[in-house]
Amino acid sequence: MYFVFLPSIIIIVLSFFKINQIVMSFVATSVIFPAIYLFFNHMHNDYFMVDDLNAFILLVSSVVAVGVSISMISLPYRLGLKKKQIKHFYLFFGIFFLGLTLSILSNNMGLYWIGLEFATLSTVYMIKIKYSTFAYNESWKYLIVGAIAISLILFGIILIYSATKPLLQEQAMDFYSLIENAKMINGYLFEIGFFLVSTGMFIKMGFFPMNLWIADIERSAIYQVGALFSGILESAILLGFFRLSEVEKVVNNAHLITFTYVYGILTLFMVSFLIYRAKDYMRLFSLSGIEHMSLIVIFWVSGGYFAALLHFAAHAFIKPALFLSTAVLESHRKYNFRGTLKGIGGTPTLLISMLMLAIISLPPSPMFFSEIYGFKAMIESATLSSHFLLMVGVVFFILLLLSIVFYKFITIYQEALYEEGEPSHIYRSEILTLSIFVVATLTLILPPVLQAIEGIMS
Amino acid sequence: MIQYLFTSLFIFLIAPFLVGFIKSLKMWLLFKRPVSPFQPYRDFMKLLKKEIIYAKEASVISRASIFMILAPIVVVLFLLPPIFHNAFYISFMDAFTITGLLSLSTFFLMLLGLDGASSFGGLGSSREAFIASLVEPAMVLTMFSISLMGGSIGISKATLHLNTHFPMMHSASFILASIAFFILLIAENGRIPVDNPETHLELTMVHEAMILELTGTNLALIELAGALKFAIFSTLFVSLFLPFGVNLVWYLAFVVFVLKLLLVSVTVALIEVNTAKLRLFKVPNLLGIAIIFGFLSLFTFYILGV
Amino acid sequence: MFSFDGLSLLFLFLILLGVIPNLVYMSGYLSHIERKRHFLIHYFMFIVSMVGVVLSNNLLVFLFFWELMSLTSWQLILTNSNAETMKAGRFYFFMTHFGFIFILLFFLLIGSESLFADFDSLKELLANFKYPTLLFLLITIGFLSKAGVVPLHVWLPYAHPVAPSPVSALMSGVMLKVAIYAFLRFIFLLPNWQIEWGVIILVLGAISSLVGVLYALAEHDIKALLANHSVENIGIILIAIGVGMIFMSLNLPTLSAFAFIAGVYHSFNHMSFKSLLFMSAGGVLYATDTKNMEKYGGLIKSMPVTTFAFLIGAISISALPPTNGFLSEWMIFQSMLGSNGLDAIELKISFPFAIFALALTGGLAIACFVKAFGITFLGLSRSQNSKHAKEVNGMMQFGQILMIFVVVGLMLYLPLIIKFINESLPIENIYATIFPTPWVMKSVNENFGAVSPILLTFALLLVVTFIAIFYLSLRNKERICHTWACGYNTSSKSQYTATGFAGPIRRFFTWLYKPEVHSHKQTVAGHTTKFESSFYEVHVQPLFEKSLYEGTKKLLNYISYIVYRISHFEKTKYSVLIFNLLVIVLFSFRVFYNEVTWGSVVLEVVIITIFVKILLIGGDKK
Amino acid sequence: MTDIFMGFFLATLIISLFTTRLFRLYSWYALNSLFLGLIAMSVSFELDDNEMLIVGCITIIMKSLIIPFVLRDITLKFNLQRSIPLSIQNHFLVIIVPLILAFTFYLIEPITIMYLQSNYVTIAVSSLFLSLLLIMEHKTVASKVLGFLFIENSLFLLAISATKGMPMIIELGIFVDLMMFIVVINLLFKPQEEK
Repeated sequence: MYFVFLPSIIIIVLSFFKINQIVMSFVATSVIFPAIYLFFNHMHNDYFMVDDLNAFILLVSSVVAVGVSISMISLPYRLGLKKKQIKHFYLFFGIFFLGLTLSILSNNMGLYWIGLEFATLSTVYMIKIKYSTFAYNESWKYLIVGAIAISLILFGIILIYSATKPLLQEQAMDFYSLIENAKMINGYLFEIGFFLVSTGMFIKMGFFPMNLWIADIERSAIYQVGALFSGILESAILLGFFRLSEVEKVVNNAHLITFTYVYGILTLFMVSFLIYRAKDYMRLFSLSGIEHMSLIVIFWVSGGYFAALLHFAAHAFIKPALFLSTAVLESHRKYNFRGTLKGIGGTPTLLISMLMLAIISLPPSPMFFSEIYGFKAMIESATLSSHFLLMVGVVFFILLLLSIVFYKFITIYQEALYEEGEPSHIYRSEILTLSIFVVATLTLILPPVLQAIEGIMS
Repeated sequence: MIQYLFTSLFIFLIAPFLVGFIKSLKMWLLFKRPVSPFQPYRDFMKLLKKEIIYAKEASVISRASIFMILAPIVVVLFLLPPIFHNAFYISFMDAFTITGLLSLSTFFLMLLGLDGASSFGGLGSSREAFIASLVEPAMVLTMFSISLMGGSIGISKATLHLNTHFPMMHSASFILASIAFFILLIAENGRIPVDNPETHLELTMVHEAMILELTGTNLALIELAGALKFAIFSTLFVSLFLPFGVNLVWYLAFVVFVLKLLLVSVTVALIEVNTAKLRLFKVPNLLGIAIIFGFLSLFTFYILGV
Repeated sequence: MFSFDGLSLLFLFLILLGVIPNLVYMSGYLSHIERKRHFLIHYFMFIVSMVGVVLSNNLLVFLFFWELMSLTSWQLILTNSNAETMKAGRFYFFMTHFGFIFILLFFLLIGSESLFADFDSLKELLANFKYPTLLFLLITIGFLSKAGVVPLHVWLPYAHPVAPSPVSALMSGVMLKVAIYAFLRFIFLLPNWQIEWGVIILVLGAISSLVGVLYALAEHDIKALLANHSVENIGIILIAIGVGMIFMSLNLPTLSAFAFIAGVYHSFNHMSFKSLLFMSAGGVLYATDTKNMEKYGGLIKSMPVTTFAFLIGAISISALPPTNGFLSEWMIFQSMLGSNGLDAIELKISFPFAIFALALTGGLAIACFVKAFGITFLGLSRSQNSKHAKEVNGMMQFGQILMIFVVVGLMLYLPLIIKFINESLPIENIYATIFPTPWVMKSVNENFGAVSPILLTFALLLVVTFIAIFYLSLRNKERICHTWACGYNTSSKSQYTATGFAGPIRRFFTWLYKPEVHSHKQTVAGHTTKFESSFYEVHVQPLFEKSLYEGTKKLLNYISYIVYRISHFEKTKYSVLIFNLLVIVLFSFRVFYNEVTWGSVVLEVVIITIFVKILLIGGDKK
Repeated sequence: MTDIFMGFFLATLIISLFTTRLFRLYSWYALNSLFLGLIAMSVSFELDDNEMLIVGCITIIMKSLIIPFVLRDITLKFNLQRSIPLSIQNHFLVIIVPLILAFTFYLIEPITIMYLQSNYVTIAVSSLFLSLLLIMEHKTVASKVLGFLFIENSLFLLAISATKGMPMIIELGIFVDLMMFIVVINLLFKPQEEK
């Protein structure tokens, strides 16, 4: 089982040698194999646990990692990076993925946190791969805020541990036994812990009030960082939230729903209006990433597991692709939408158009279905609650906010596709990356895949 | 059946007379030497013999619309309410159809005005469109209200019903509707104060402006259509709003009907003599009164209930 | 997944009637389109999605096709990309999405059991639903915003005209009916209609019909004029549906059935004549390359077939007898005549109002189409574009002729159509009452209303023949001469323009239009009445757009500005924010954990204010 | 014994809030960590738990000796600004610190009856807030990093006192992460010098 970490370690080791970077990026694609293996072979011990949920999330993350590593082939030409910077990137990419695998597969909250911390700290340096003052400042900012957020998570985990230790002794760290024994947990201390953990996670995902924080970071860094954030890092964070909220749901569902809804709606409110004013692709995409994260979280706590997972997977495929395509879109100027899609050529334009329209959940994007199912779950939880009209009003409000985002994306899409702009060059590896992501997204709407996702939480 | 055909034929024949009668009455009232009330018949015969001139700018619409203006009006002639209580009448067409047919005629009249590329024609059409668009709702409202009172939208049946069961309870609605309809009668037939049929001054022309290009037979047919329209409106007015005399014996009923028609003509002539033509943008005030009266009539009917 | 029940088949029939002539027309129009592949893909997808919406029998499939319909029509609007289409496309797509929100919410509320349940099984579920009025409002806003009901109609006059003409015909003619279909489909699923629902629909319909026709009159763009007329006609359809709903809730099934039939029949008619009008307007656009009516004139000589098609459409849409447009409007009036003797005061007020609105609409529609037809096709050419116009190609002519057949067929086969409609809708079967004989259509109320299109046509033809025989028997001489222009030469400049034609009406409705006049003239020295050149242009201000939409946009801008400020403020103080956030989260948790007391809430607010004041705002001053 | 050390722990943290020189802050951090290690040790004696003793030793060695020295080296190497003015005025701090303490007591109050170590939890939570305050009141990067280290200490305090220690492997993992944190800081400072 431990060979799961092998590809990451190989990447770390190889990054110290002088190796052709095309070879290197193909080595990096090997992360997919253990993920596929684990997807079909589940296991469970004190420290590690592979069930349907995290096997699925690991698979999705690995696909994203494959796409990102392929896109690395052309990045040096695009940004004029040196060999050394690429080597650094792969070094931290290896550490990042190692941490991520650790935290996704862990059964232990402490181990989960350690993996997350590894991943966080390694991204700090990835941001700084690009030599610019902006990137430098942002990496500091990321370090400070990320460290605070991550320590809040640990603080919460220890509180949860201290709340459950009298009950479960050493098992209190296990997700598995927590979920098993959720009914007997002492509520108050656990909930304080849970809220601290969730706040930390939400800060890390850029929820209110940290929206621009994450947008600025992704703006300043190389495009791959945004892709890794939205595709992989946030999936690990979401996994933790998924697992803990399952416990909290048993402890006190009303608190969970109130807290998440209030937080999610505040975030959606801020983000949708920030998107309304977005002036460049990177911030636009990262803000929309925050929007989707909050949707996933809301769907999950409303009981729409299928919707949340489908939405998560769709977002994890589409958003990194969009981040990577930003490299092409703003090859002439940042802060410009006009005509950016026009001069790329047939197939890439089609691919990027599909992705851009898929992110605002137009059919046949998987997001279309996941949003419908997610809102359905919200309505269902509304019918169970005693505040039916309020909850329906909340759904309506969220839909209205999403329509603002919709409007902005449509505006930008039209501007990009139909107004005059300069032609720009697209590398083959970029087309390959985009196609991988598009194919992955399209796979999601195949009926067997949908069934498999539906089966994960039942 | 004979009575029915006779009625239609009679109204067809008397129509030019009514126009001529108003004209001569007006002249007499203004201390001019009156023309004969039969002058329109002479004009008609004279025009039939004349050469027809078409405008070079005009199209096939100019030729076709003559028929399309006259034909609906002639059809309406056969749909009018009976003047004898046991006469045959057409029951499968109702008041809306009549309104519609009259609008069809107006529609082509307006197209005719635009066809010749002359500024007069456009002017007339534009004004007619303006007036017609205000007349239409008033007409429908009045028809609605009278048919509700008469218990039937088929005006023939309504006439007979009103004769026998006058709705005393709704007399307010009835009076409002009759005033509205009389205003419509004036407006639709281009009478003072809405239009002046006797001048050819561009400030005042409406109907005349549209048919300025017509000559010969075409003009005769259009004049005929105008006269018929007046006769139709008068008949409708006397049948629906002066509902008496129909159930007398046939010759008395006929005399009463003719007297009622003459009464309408005299009233129109008196109004024409005593008022000045309104400026175009004052016309809506008058038609607004018609619309409001029609609306009020309907409204009162609704409020009072059956 | 799909159903072939009466209502679906009825509207499938409607779609086919609209689509088949359109296909022929489109094949002729295709040479005019630059991005042919893009256009064709979306065109066929659009048709498929409309059929899909009509046939789908569960919520998810319905939603899928509904969104696909929006998506493809949006792409079709963008076929020729320029500033105008981009604005229209954006606006259109946003508004459809806005409506989609309501539809989605409605579906979620009723589909809480399963999104795959077929529609009939939803009925029981709906019977137990606590807030039926909420559902009604969601349906109304959701579907009717797509149908273009005031005040959610503003996108329509932008979106429909800028699409290629076959698509305009499809959107105005068919897609709006799909929205009506959806509305009918779901309104019939709701139990226990309340009288207010019907009144709401009736009033919405009345306002839409008036607003639509008034803005149509002020329009110079021929396709925008037609698009505004779609708003009007949807209003008329809704008046009928509203009347039907009122009668249904008053438990008068016969009258209600009549009104519903009238509404659906008008949908058919509107499909036919609006498609026809858009096709011929498209033909004019094709031949002259401009949509501005002030540049047309005299096209009847060069484009006879198109002119004839437009004339038929114009007569029909103006509801002049004996066309199908007249028949459906007659039915609507008849159904409203059944309203005497009702008790509820809201009905006593709303019915006369609706009658008035419908009547005024009819009058203005005639004026509007005299303007549209007269200025476009009659008189002399007003520009080079129309002077050199040629008749459109054979396929386009053939498409128009097919559509004329549809228009005439809808009139002549009235009993068959009515029968089909009656049997397809879940209403009482009143066919035998309406048509005792197939020649005459009778009203179902006690007012003995009756109309007979066939006899009427026959009578008109007969009279025309008589007059023609009389006319020919005179054998008058003919002479061709210039139009008399008071001794001047007749020229295209002396004709009335579209602006001038609508002048009196525009002046009458100044309070609504608030027109902006742009004019300047170059006078010959010294004279005040003689001038070398002059320019006069009027633009009416779209009231709803100005008030509702610009207002919303301003509000959005304002909020987003504030949000933006807050977010930039936060940028410098992340740690402070996290601190306050934590305090708020934990404090609220503490306060709300057991029982909420006002004291603790106040305490929380005070403490948080202190923290925020000192840390967030207070520190800033330094 | 534990209670006394805990008092010292809190005291050093509060004093460091008012510190305006960087090196003095480092030394307060060292003292703070020292008391943390002592707490761990005293808890281990109470419970007779060897793991905890090891943790206490590592804490004292790493946090009160190694890390302050590394930080001092970094400061000297990159010539960081050593004056660290407070951005929140003293009289406000005087209000806020008691407020935070009162708040945390109020927060933890519901569990005092059933949970014996509730005071430890309170102190740990309040030291979390105080460390956050430390981050807030300084604008320089070095002191913010130190704030993060204080948070780490309060985390350990919670882990040691309230839960009587976490599994050994987790604690070691956290130490590894801390090392990595220091390394990353070192790396982050570097290019600043390059420019």
